[in-house]
Amino acid sequence: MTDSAARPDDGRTDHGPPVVEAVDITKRYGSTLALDSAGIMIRPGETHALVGRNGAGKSTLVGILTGLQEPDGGRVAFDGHPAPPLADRDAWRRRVACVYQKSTVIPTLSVAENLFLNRHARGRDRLIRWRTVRREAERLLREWSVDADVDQPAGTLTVEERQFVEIARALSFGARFIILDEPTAQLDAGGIGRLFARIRDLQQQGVTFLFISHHLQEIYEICDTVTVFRDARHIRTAAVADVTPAELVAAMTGEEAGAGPSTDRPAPAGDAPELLTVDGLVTAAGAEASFRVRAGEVVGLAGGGGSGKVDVAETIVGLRRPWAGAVRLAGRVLRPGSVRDALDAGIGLVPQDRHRQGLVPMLSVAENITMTVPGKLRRRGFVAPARRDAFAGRSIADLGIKTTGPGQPVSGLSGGNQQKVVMGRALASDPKLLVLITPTAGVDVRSKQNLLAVVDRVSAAGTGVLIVSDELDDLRGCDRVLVMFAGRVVREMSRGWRDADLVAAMEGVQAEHV
Amino acid sequence: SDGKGDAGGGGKPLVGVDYPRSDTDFWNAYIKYVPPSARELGVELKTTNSQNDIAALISNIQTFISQNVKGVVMAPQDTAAIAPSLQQLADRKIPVVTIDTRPDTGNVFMVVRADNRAYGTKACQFLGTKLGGKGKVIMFQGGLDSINGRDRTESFNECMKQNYPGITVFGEATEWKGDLAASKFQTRLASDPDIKGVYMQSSFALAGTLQVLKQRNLQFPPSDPRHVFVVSNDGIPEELKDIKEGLIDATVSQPADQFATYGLYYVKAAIDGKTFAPGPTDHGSTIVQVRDGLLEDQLAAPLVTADGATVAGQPTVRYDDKALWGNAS
Amino acid sequence: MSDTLVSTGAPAPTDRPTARRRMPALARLRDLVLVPAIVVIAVVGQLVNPVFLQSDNLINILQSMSAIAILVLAETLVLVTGKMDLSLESTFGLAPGVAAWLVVDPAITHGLGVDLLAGAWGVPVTLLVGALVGAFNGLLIVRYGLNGFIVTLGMLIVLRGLLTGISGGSTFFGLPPSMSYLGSASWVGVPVSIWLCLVAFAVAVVVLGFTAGGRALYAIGGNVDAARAAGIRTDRILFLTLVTASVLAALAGLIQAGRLASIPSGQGDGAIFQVFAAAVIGGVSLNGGKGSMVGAFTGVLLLFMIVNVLTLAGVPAQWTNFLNGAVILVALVLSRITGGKAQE
Amino acid sequence: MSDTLVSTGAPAPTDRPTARRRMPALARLRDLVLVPAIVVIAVVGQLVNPVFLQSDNLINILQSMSAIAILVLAETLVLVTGKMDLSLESTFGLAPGVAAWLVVDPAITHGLGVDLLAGAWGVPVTLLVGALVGAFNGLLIVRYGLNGFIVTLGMLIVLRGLLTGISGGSTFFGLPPSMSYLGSASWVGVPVSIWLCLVAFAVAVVVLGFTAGGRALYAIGGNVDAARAAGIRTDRILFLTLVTASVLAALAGLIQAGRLASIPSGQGDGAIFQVFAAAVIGGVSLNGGKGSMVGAFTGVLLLFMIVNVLTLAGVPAQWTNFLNGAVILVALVLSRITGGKAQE
Ligand SMILES: Nc1ncnc2c1ncn2[C@@H]1O[C@H](COP(=O)(O)OP(=O)(O)OP(=O)(O)O)[C@@H](O)[C@H]1O
Ligand SMILES: Nc1ncnc2c1ncn2[C@@H]1O[C@H](COP(=O)(O)OP(=O)(O)OP(=O)(O)O)[C@@H](O)[C@H]1O
Ligand SMILES: [Mg+2]
Ligand SMILES: [Mg+2]
Repeated sequence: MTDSAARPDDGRTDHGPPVVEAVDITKRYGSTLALDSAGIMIRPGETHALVGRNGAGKSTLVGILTGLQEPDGGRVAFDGHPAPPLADRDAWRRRVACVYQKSTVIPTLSVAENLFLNRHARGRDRLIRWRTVRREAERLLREWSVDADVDQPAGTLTVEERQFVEIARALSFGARFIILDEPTAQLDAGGIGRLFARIRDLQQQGVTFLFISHHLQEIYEICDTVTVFRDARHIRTAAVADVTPAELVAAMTGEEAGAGPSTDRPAPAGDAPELLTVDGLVTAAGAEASFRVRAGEVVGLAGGGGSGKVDVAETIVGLRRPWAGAVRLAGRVLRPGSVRDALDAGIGLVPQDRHRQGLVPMLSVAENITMTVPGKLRRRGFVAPARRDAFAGRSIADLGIKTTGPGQPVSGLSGGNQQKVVMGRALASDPKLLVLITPTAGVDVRSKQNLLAVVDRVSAAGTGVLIVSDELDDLRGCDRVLVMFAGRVVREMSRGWRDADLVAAMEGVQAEHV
Repeated sequence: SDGKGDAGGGGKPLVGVDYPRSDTDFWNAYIKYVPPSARELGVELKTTNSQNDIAALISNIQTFISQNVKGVVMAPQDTAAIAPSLQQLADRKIPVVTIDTRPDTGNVFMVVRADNRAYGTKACQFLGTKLGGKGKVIMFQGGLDSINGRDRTESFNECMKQNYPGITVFGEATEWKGDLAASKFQTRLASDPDIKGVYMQSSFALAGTLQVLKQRNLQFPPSDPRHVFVVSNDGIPEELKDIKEGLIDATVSQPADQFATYGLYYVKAAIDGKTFAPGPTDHGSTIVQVRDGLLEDQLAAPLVTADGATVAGQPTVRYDDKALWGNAS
Repeated sequence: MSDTLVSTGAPAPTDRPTARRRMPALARLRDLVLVPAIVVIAVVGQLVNPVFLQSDNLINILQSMSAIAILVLAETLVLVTGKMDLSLESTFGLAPGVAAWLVVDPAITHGLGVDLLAGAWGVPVTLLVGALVGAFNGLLIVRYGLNGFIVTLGMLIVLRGLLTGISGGSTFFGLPPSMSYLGSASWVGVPVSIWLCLVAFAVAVVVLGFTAGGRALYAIGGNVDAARAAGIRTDRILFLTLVTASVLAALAGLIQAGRLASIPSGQGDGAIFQVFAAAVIGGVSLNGGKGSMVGAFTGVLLLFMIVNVLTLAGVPAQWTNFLNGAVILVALVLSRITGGKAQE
Repeated sequence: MSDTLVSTGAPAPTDRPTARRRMPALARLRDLVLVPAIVVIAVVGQLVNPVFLQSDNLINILQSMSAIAILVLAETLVLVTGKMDLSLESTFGLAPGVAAWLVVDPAITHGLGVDLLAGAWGVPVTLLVGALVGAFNGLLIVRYGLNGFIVTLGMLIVLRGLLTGISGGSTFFGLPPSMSYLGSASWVGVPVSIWLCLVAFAVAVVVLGFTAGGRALYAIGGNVDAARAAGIRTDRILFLTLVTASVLAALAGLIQAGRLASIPSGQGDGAIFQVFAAAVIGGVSLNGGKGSMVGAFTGVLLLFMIVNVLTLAGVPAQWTNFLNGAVILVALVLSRITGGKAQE
């Protein structure tokens, strides 16, 4: 079914002027060149994929194509006509609808209002008709099978529900051209399925899409054409059918696709000591788990949205206070709800959301990496900047962080490199146990491989690793995978599991039924 | 300001004058009178403004010292806090004249002030007489942190208790703010509509008070038995006008002009090496020794009324008396 | 179409949705969170002094709060967009002050004023000065992207200094009738300023709740990038909000001037603390995107009722400030606690 | 080239690094962004009045700013963590006020004070009151998660009222020598308060730059969740910061009290505006995570130099406020513009 060649798209292209054409676009943010004479041309009716590594300039192009950003150079044309002036937001919105990568949900406003922001139903007196707005919103949410009260503030929605609000809003304009910037990054398999079904519907009606994702299989699933950006430049555009995944990766990274991390990492010794013991843990939100991780073992904790996996992991590392149960690390009982104690005991953490919990953007790479280990930098009681930079320099080298130096503020790094800084921070304390929560979310293919290679390396040195994720690629290297569903560990799968089994387990389907 | 001509020469002595604040009518009048007085007396001026901030005053005195002034005139609104600065000035043999307030400790060449306690007493006697010793009176106190305000409050209350025990006094703290005074007046009128007298400790509450009276239809000519008696304090032109129109009945004219004139006069005298002794002066006031080594020229601060008649045995001045600084153009 | 997938999708845990669904009703109630406090103060007031609930006294409370209430309304508009305008307290004094300076006759007022314009110009000039101050703030904040707190803190100092400068620190008396009308006249026994204040709040409730422009303020305050992405002309609206707020502050200053029949050069000094306290007690968030006009109104009302009760109770002068502050602090804390989420 | 992600020490693309590498140096320079302005003011001052650069006058400037400077230091600590403490201006007066109330003898001071403790207790009581105020703020802000602006706004009003209450609005004088020592004594010809202020800033520079605790303040201010996830005890540090800031404010109040040999009940009134202006001009961000002690110091210095020059220039009394405000506004705007990013 991922065979795009089988799809009847031959007749859809090459009719009339391109829906949008951007030529020679250059965009600078301070000293960063985000786009360097890059361009794209999207034909009516096609679904055009845009791929590239983190920081390649994809979202910047989206900003320019939707009139949020003014390019420093170059031009944009819709249907052969020059783009409207930036100030005329309505004209832009008539031409293109967009799901941005950054959330555009306004948390303080109700779900209904978010869906109809700036286009409320109004009466003849120009006043807003809230009843109509609410009814329309309910209809829209039902269409997307989102079970949420339209009156509640959007801030109370789950990440996934929020993403659906964004998608529902963008798709409800009736626009003929829709841009989706990593719409699937926050969705689980079920959600992605619903989105794709809807996209196919609209494709049938001749709607044009620009689709951005780091999941290459999705490109093959629904796109016709693919454009690759690398280092702010346009690299190549081709029919999806004409490029192999390996070629795509090569175009994105600028080198031949190497073999991914070897999956034949030796299993930990059978007599490896028990490292992490989770006994009868009940989280504040009600999820339950009991399991063990041995030294050198890589354990996956999988589950779909709302399965409670993140909840369990965050409780283990002390970010949340448990309801009941105990966590021990190498025999030491961790103080509930204390991150400090967990770190002291030897846990290294990559939190779920790097922007929220992982980084202090204004501080330097070095400060971020060494944040967990002030004790290692001290000389006569004071932090020695030279020592800090040297320490950070080693992490930068080990993890291959692309930075101008340890003194650069992390806000200046690209997403993948920021994620590596978070990894560096987790490793700084030479942890006995590494807890990685969705470590590769929003990270490009190559960076993903590199991060997972780090996992292999540290586990070989005897560190236990707990990977909390719903991405099969993340879990593939695990010795065991625990699958959670609805707040319980429902299955344990040892190495060599089949993808289908794991997906089924995550979706709460018994293996026998598959 | 106009100290040119022989600046730098030994002709005109350089005197530093610190203005206490520039946001009230009274002190603005004072500020206006200083330069002409200086011209008349032949002193060169350095002026600063301490914006009612005692810390700024102290710093300003430092700049005076840096600029080698020969004498200082100031009006410290906080009488406790200037002791260290007075000591410094004394060490450098720079004579000081304080205006309006008397330092709590430390000596100065002369204190030029009007007796703030007398203001309260005068207002009390006027209202007591007019009300015939009974009824209700509201008093708009200034800021609690003002020594002058507290003097006026205490003397007014004491005088009332002693001489007119039949009069009830509502004291309202207002932080020298007209809007606060107006709303407290309104509140008080709601609970006690039979208030017959108002004492405001400064003209800050003037217009608001009249407005409240007008709104509640309580503005009657002084001859009318329903008249509410209003006593203000400061002697600014607006008050004199209101007395003329029968809107208020009396005010205490603080001698803003004499504060300026005699502050500079005494400092010049000190520079010239003159000395003074207790006793009556040539300008109708009396110098008293308030404590060992501290002389005070207590300028007359007359009560101004519509008719200039004697009240409770004390003389008053008619509103249109040319001698009042508020009537000078 | 998507139903095939939904059936296998995880049903959300059972108790969460109901727990969440109760929220919106609460959110609407939040506007009225101060009503119990107001009732308590009213009861205490009545016990302290039976005058409290007489119409005379109630009108007095409303009248004394009307100018500040409009200032609170103005600040609420700005706060909802996620900005702050500290300079409103200075505009409150400066705008009518400049008008008075231009219209009053120095012959009557002992040299104050320049008598450039006829008295009828007083009101338009006041509003114009307000608009100019707002436009200047807007220019620096919206056009040049400077921090609002900083700009308006500077403006607060400058505008106050400007009023002291042109007035020489004295009080403007002898205002023309047009300028004192709003603050002193009455309609059907109720002061015009009260009508004006109530109408202003009613209009604000409708504008904020039921017009695209009003909702845009909330959107901007909630997430300015998202608002821009949704096609809201954020810069223009922010600019207009700042101008409107300053014009309202000028109007409030005019009411105050009329009430006192004069403009002291310190008019509005320190009022911004009171304004913020009222808005915040009333549930307006300092982070933008949250707050209602009804809440803001109850906030001012509560503050002025407290002062009124303290006055009627005849609390010793030196303790009034402390008691007033303590009640405000308690109200602030309670309003945040009952207002649901703590941190905002 | 740019793709060699794993290879050790990969030098990044050719032209970007040089451009970027200038950043950290710039960041350090940003601490000194006010130095040109200070030089300009000094030159202007010298032209206006040759007294300006005399050591006498310079010591005067430093001495008059020392108390406020320590207040700015305290506020900077709080601002770096992303909070605000408005109540510092009240603690500045209240803490020494309470101490004076407890130690001064009513026999000397016309009935003021209760003479409960010996004079030597003055200093410890002052600092203790500061600590208690800070702890109360901390309790409400950190423990109960209330908004710092709101809590400290309420506290500002209450604490000021409390001082008025115990002093009856009068000034405390007749302070014991221990309480006036810091503000009045001199060492090697330079007032102790100047030494104290300079030492306090030097210590703060070291603490903020070179201790784990100090860096934690920046981490908390930059992203509190990330700091917590990195094992920083954010609550404890925030609490300690608020307590430290209040103790410093008490200390500053003590210096002021010693300098004035008395404590007016309005001590510190309105100082918070000046404190914020100084911190912000000095490059401290109101959003937390940014700002240096050197910058904050230059901010206060600039403000006090301006006032000094205006004083020496003999500007007409009613225009000093305006000019002072205008210079502050210009400085605020310039410091934001030269400080690089506009919106913060
Ligand atoms: N507002 C901004 N200010 C400064 N730099 C920016 C800004 N937006 C983007 N950049 C920089 O521009 C470059 C391109 O960013 P962009 O967001 O377009 O990448 P992307 O391809 O969308 O990456 P990702 O896959 O991580 O979403 C990056 O180096 C980024 O750091
Ligand atoms: N009842 C609840 N109340 C508050 N927060 C909750 C509740 N349930 C879950 N959360 C939080 O929401 C976030 C996501 O929830 P959860 O851990 O249950 O899902 P997940 O398995 O991580 O799924 P996803 O892949 O969508 O992140 C977590 O931070 C979790 O702690
Ligand atoms: Mg992107
Ligand atoms: Mg989740």
